[in-house]
Amino acid sequence: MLSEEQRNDVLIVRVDEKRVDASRAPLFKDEMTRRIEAGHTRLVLDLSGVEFVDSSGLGAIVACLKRLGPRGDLAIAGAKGPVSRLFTLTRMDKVFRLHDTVEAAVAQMSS
Amino acid sequence: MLSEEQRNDVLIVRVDEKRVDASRAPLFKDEMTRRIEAGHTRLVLDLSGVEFVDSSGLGAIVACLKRLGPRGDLAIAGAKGPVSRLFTLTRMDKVFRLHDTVEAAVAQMSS
Amino acid sequence: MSVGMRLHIDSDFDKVALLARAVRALCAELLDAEAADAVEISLVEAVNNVIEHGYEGKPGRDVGVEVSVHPDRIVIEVVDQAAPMKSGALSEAASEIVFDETNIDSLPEGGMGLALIRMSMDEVEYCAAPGENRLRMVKRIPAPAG
Amino acid sequence: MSVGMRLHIDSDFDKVALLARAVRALCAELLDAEAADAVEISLVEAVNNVIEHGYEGKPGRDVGVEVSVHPDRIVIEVVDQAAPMKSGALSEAASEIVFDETNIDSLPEGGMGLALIRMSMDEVEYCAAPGENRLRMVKRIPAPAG
Ligand SMILES: Nc1ncnc2c1ncn2[C@@H]1O[C@H](COP(=O)(O)OP(=O)(O)O)[C@@H](O)[C@H]1O
Ligand SMILES: Nc1ncnc2c1ncn2[C@@H]1O[C@H](COP(=O)(O)OP(=O)(O)O)[C@@H](O)[C@H]1O
Repeated sequence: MLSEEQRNDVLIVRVDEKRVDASRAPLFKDEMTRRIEAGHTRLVLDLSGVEFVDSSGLGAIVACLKRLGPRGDLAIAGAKGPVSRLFTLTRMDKVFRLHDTVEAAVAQMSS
Repeated sequence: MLSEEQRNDVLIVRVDEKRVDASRAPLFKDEMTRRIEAGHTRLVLDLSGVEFVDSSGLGAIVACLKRLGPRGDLAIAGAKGPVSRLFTLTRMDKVFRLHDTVEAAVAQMSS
Repeated sequence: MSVGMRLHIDSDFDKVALLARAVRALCAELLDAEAADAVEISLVEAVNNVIEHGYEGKPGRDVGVEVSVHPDRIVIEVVDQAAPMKSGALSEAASEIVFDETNIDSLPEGGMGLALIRMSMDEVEYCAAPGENRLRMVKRIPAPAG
Repeated sequence: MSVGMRLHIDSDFDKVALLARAVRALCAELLDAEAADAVEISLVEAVNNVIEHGYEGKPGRDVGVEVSVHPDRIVIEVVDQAAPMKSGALSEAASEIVFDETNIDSLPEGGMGLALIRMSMDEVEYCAAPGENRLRMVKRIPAPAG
């Protein structure tokens, strides 16, 4: 469900599913956790291919942020209409930086 | 459900419903019959706003043709994807002339 | 592996469009527009038949539609508790619509529903069990190109 | 005048997306994208809750969704036959999601579903009757401009 690309010290993780809902959130969390445990600390989560996230998907993203700990960094790129609205509605846009593009997220993270 | 416009001796009847199905076919037939009985003999049926017709809608169109009788003329304009496919599938494209636009239908009828 | 859902309406022609829209949405990602059109017309004709012939136009009776999505096909079953269609009606229905197009008075105004279903779907099967009839229609999902 | 239909799935998270797609299709012509999103997230959260909490994740149980379309509103009712939600849970659920964003460890990983529903719908009401629970959610259809 995920594909990845390393750019310098930033790992870009792209979600290849249209929906990150209760049926997918556990697998998403496992696959993200595996990457975090492998030592990646700066991640951009590319949600540009995702059309829908529910509270369990959002909860899994929050779990990843906690797992990363204080020295880690997790930015969101490409969240569209309903996905970006979920971040706003839950006030998680105060916690995660939302970027329109992966490039913008990587640039901000590298600076 | 219908709106109309007279151009010379041709009456253009536009269907203002997205679906002409079993719930709408009786009313459609009544409203068309009223116009035919009022003396209109050359009609263009504009289906460009219609997204779906079922066999009862098609049957109502055939009923109008019969009602018009041998001296009448009924052409179809603007039938889109599924609507034009229904005419083909039922071979009713051999009975009705299908035109892309109202203008083409009127031009052909006037010539 | 398949996933499925059931949809129900009362026997009311005004509600058939809701079924059609919902089922079409379930097909949208799996079928191209032409195949989705084929499913939609078949569903509508089958449900119309149940309301008109099965329930003889009486309101307040249940019409069920079971949709199951398999990797290679979509199966649509229309389920009713009406008197069954007379046996053989489906197989006797023409699989093509034939008429003399030069004789306007002979053109069909009805009787095209079952033929449309047979022309539009890949498999069609009717089972009348005591208390429940089931018209099963299958549309194959084309394998992805390449 | 209203028209309505019922949709059913088994208590299986894999099937919730089918419900969502079908219900969204029913809303598509009546609501703008933002309002349709609001209905979709509310429906999904409500159905997830029934599967996770009501049926405790057990498969093979029925989750029903009744959709009725009125001129001025869409009513979505999620119906289950599980043990009911404890009384007051809905009204006690925050109607806003509150946390200290500077304290990462305190961020919620769950418990946002009911709040999302309350924020997204115009009316929300829960009725637990013997044998059947019903979460009723209403979204108003804006009057056409002009
Ligand atoms: N669900 C049904 N229950 C009983 N009879 C049916 C049913 N569906 C079809 N029939 C019979 O088969 C005939 C042909 O149906 P169809 O091809 O759909 O055309 P139409 O409905 O326009 O008559 C109907 O006239 C009816 O006698
Ligand atoms: N359908 C239900 N049946 C039983 N309990 C429920 C139901 N829906 C919600 N609850 C209870 O309300 C709590 C809050 O639900 P919610 O806000 O959706 O968050 P979450 O599901 O993530 O816990 C749940 O943890 C559960 O205890």
